[in-house]
Amino acid sequence: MTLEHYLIAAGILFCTGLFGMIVRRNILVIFMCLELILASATLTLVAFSRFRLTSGLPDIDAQMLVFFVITVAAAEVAVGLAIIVSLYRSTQSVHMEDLHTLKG
Amino acid sequence: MVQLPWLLLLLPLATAALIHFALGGSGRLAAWTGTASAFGMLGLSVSLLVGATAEASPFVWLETGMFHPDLEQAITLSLKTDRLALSMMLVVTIVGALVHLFSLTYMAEDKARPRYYAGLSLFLFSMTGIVLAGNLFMMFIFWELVGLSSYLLIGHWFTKKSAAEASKKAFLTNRIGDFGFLVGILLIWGAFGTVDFNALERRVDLGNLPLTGGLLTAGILCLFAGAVGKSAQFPLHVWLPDAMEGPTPVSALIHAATMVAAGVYMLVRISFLIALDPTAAMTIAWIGGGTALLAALLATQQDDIKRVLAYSTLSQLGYMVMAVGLLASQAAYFHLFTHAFFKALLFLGAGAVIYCCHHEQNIWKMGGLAKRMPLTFATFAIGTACLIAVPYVTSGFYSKEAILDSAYAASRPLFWIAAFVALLTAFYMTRLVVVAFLGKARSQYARDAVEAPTPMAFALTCLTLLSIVGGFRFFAEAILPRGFYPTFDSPHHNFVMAVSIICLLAGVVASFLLYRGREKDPLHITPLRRGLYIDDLYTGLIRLFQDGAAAVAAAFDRHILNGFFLGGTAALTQAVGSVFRRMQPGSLHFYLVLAALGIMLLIWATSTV
Amino acid sequence: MDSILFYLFALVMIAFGFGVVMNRNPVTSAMCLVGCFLGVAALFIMLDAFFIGVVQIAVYAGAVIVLFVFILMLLDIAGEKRREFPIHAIAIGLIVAVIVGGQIAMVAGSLDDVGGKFPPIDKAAAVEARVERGNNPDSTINTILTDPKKPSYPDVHIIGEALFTRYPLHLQIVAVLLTVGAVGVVVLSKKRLE
Amino acid sequence: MSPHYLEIFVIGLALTLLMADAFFPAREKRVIAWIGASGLAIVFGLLFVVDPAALPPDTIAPYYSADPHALFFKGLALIATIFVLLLGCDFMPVLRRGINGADNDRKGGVAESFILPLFACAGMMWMASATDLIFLFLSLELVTISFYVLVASMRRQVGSLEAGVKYLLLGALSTGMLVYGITWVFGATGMTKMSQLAVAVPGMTDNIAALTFGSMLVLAALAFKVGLFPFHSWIPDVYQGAPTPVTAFLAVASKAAAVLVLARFLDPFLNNPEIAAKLIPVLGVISGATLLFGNLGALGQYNFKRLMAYSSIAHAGFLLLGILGRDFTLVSFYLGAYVCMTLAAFFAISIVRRSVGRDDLSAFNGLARRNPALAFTLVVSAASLAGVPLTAGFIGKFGVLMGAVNAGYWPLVAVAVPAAAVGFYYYFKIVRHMFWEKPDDLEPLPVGRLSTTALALLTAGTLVLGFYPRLLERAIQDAPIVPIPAATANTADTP
Repeated sequence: MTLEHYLIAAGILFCTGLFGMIVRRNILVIFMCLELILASATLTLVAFSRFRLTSGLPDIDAQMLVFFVITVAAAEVAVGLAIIVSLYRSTQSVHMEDLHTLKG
Repeated sequence: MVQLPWLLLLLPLATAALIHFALGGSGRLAAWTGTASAFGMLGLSVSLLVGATAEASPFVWLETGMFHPDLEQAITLSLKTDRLALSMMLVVTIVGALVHLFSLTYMAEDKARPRYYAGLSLFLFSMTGIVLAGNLFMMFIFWELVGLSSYLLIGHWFTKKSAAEASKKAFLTNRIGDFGFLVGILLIWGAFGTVDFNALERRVDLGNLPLTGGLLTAGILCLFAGAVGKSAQFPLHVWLPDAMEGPTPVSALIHAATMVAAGVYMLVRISFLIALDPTAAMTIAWIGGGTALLAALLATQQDDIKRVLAYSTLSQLGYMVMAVGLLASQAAYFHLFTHAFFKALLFLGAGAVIYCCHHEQNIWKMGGLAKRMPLTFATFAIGTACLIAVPYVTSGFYSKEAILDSAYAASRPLFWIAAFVALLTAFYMTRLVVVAFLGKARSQYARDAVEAPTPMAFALTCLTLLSIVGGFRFFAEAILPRGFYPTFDSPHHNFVMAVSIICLLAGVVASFLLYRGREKDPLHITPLRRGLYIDDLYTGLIRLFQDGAAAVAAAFDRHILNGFFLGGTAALTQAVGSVFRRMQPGSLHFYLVLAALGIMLLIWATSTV
Repeated sequence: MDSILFYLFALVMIAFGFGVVMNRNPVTSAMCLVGCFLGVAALFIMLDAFFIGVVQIAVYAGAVIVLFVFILMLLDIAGEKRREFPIHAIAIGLIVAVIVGGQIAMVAGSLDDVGGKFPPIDKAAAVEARVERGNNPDSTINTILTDPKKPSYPDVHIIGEALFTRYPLHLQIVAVLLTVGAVGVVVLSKKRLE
Repeated sequence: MSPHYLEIFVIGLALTLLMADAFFPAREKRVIAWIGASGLAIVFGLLFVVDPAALPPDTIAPYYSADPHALFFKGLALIATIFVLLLGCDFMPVLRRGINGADNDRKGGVAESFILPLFACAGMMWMASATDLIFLFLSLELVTISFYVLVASMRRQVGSLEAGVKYLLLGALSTGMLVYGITWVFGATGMTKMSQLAVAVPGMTDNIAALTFGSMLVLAALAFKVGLFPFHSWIPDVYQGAPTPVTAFLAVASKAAAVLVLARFLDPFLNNPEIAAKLIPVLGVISGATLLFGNLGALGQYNFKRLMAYSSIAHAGFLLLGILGRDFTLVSFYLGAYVCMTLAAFFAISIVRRSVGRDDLSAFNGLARRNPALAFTLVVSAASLAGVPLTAGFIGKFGVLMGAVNAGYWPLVAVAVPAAAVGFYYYFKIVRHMFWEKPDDLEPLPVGRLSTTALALLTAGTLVLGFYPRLLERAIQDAPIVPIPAATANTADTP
């Protein structure tokens, strides 16, 4: 397997996330799609880390970044879901069409 | 060691601060402080002119390293105290001091006198800044400040809606010109790497021209745009007549003698640049000539005494700008110099009339004032004589001849326009004098009018003297820069003079015959009364622009992007067809799509392998 | 063998990723997300990133997805399925996805070492480099690295070492960040605030 | 003292206040804001005594820098946070209503609105110092997550929650772009440290496509934070919906930190001729479009907060122009000026909102008669935002234009100057409402002592910087935008 295989697999996942972000209207699902984008980024990163050995071992800086990204994403999901739940409590909807309080 | 030029600049600022912060409660004290400071400035500028050391060390304001790493030059607040600046300073301070004196009585009953005098001092500060500015950048800053103080003074009676509107109009119109000015300064900076007058002139003298062709024309015209705004040239002339809503002494100071002349002064300062580019120069000349003609035409149909004078100011400024464009900036400056005195005189005379007629400004409600206010009449008549250029005895004659001479030499069409403007000037000024001062009184106020009080009369007398001697060689040559006083030795001088005298006589006689003994205006040309509808056009355009820009921005948001991609209003949905029918506008969705498209375009634009 | 596994897991990842996008029911979407993350984790492990793979499963599949499903249950949003998938959005989505995907493929293809084979881990070189940098030759990591009986390298140890010796401030920021997250969730969802 | 203690002090302060709030339930939460603001003021004082050379060389220095730019921006973040806390004090009744809903007599619930900004402040200070992409990512996320909570914190108001969701989704997208972009930059170079990138990237000829790709994704992510077209779209909605102090915080501090990071990140790429050839036109187009969109969009706005949102987009365009002109000293000055004038405007908004109950422009009708001093400060701030000479905003705009002229970006100047001119029009609209429109009631509008002091300071700052810009110019020392520590070559990159 070459680096390109991994990069392209991750790239397809990235595009899937982007695609989902555009077609879906459910805020929760869009949030999931954004997680797909993050997962694709981490996969790319790990692939680079493994294929670019530094003194014989996978690059540790990249793996650290992956580790931090996963942690941060978890915190982001927690806060994000709290906001979405609060929104649902006041509007009874998680659809984007129902967000129309703020406009020009 | 106090450097006198800096003192001259900072004295009015200190006065303004003192009046604003400490003397806000006492109108009387504020008035006397302001007047004393104005006379102090007059003293300073006289002493500078007669030989006190005018050296002023520059003050580094911004290291340009912050702006321009390649040039080891700083933007300085430097003063240029050559003869041009000092003579202009003399004009500004003389008129300023006399206007202060005049205001002592004119504004005596005003409740907001501290604000008024603080405004006047602030204005004098800004004007001094423009005159003494050593570079374009500094000039621009004071240019803006002068706009601000003029805005405050026009809107002095801001509770009056028309005054508030007029001040707003003046401010906004000036901004348009100022933006041109700023672009011009940027262009000059970008090309020459400096905006210092001395350095620029040195560059031009050495023939070192980084700016050529269309760019040079554009740069000069951009700088000229500043003058168009400030000196109220067509098409930005509309603010000046409205600015007459301000107190009359303010009109005399700002809108006749000094601020509006600042545009011309600036053009004279950069005349070495204008001379480089014939296209720009010709454009300037034609705009000046056009303004002169337009304003003179409009002036013939005004009923408000101040508006007549305002249009006449416009017309005279047009003369000056035309002269600058014809590369006769000496003549332009000489006319600026003489015009300042007699136009201030006319405005103050009008102020005296208005004051004595209980703020009546319509000339058709005056009449017969010559008998009741003989001194005012006499001074006003002399001022008029100067403006219409009565030969040999008035200052206006010398300066106008200088301009006509240069026009004849440079451009025949402009010469004939100028001559026709001279005829119109004689016509409308005679009309003004005949209607307002001669004949019978046509209102109670006019019947009850009495002679102006002493400080006013004193100010008028001083200005009358200056209006007469201002054109004489012994006086003018003592003040003006060397070579600015015209020589009148051109071969066609006699012809030019004959034309101007014929125009003068024709205008005076026609007007006298037409208006003598009339009760109301026999001529009624609506387009001229309405300022050729230029104002209405602008109002419409502004409304169109404001609504249009808002509509375009909103439509871009709602229809083009939102609508095209996501469906929007019903109309668009119909137009695009069934594809978009089921969709609803979802703005968050739109933002996400916009972002995704943005990312796509960014990647696409840059990472093509 | 490796390539079969790669294609299998990549397929799992992408198919479930697509499932997240295309399912009308958000709960199914969440379940697909689990499948997708399992695929990602498997690829991590194929790339010798064992620790990251486990974290991916534990944090994502274990915690994040549970959170999602929990919220979905709580909100009960089954009634709104019909409004999804307008055709024009699919069109734009496809355009964006195809162009971005094409660019990614092109960029990936332009990397200088993209065609290289899967490089074997060189433990001896690693030990040498570590010792050269002043690392104690008998430290735990070096001992494990030099032990020929261990088939893979000790990535948990190495990550741990890096985390606590070279990334202590990062770790603290993460701690602060998690605190902020916790405070934020409380602020946003507590019924009554004192 | 090592500079990295500054953030630790701020975090310590925040955690202490968090604990204090839990254990000692004070009825009056104002105290928390006061302690927070004074604590930050002390940290600001410490800025002048820290010694950048004292950074621990192995654990901190490789990814943390205390160069003059970082210190300047730390100061900016601290000042902005202090003023935001004071603004929050003033805005407390509205906040309380938004957080507690109809339950009006409850006094609690607002403490977190004063504590979370401290965390965000620490995050921004870290951002200013970040010279490592991982560190940058973490500090940026700390700021972002704090802002998610802050924006949505008035949870009884749909507007605030809606703003929160919009910010959340677009923010999460930008996080994804940031990580993916960093990934590709790493993939192309094998480096995550900006100081190494600054050395390596300018001379690189391999992997240019991947490098450009990565830098574009990071640019997109940072463009979200700064508010550049076409990633600006969240700004008007979020600014309008968020609580006013949070809006001010977003507009000022978050933007400032993101601008510094953007400049730092882009610098190596702009130094590589091959990448710069692709990057500069794109940045130019973005800057021009942002200027146009911000200024034209502002024309039609009648809500003051939305107007400020578009104005902030327009300023983002100018800031990018400054970055393109490669004179970061100037961008710093611009930001310093921007902080002063924008905060003053938001103070005025919050005062009016509190007493009138709206933040439409019409709420400002006749303000000149109701409170001349407040009207004056707003005039100064509007003038400065518009770029009237002798205000700080003028120097900033003029300098940026100058930089663009010097760099020869004439088409951009041709866009920027009319855009600035249009700016005059809509800022003047504010002045018109205050001076010429008739107010609904003529009651004098009271301003608390705290706001008066804050407004006086901000207005004085705007004017002083306009009259004597060298004051700030001296604070911003000219230094390379990406600091390259001498020790970089020796520090360990691998385990």
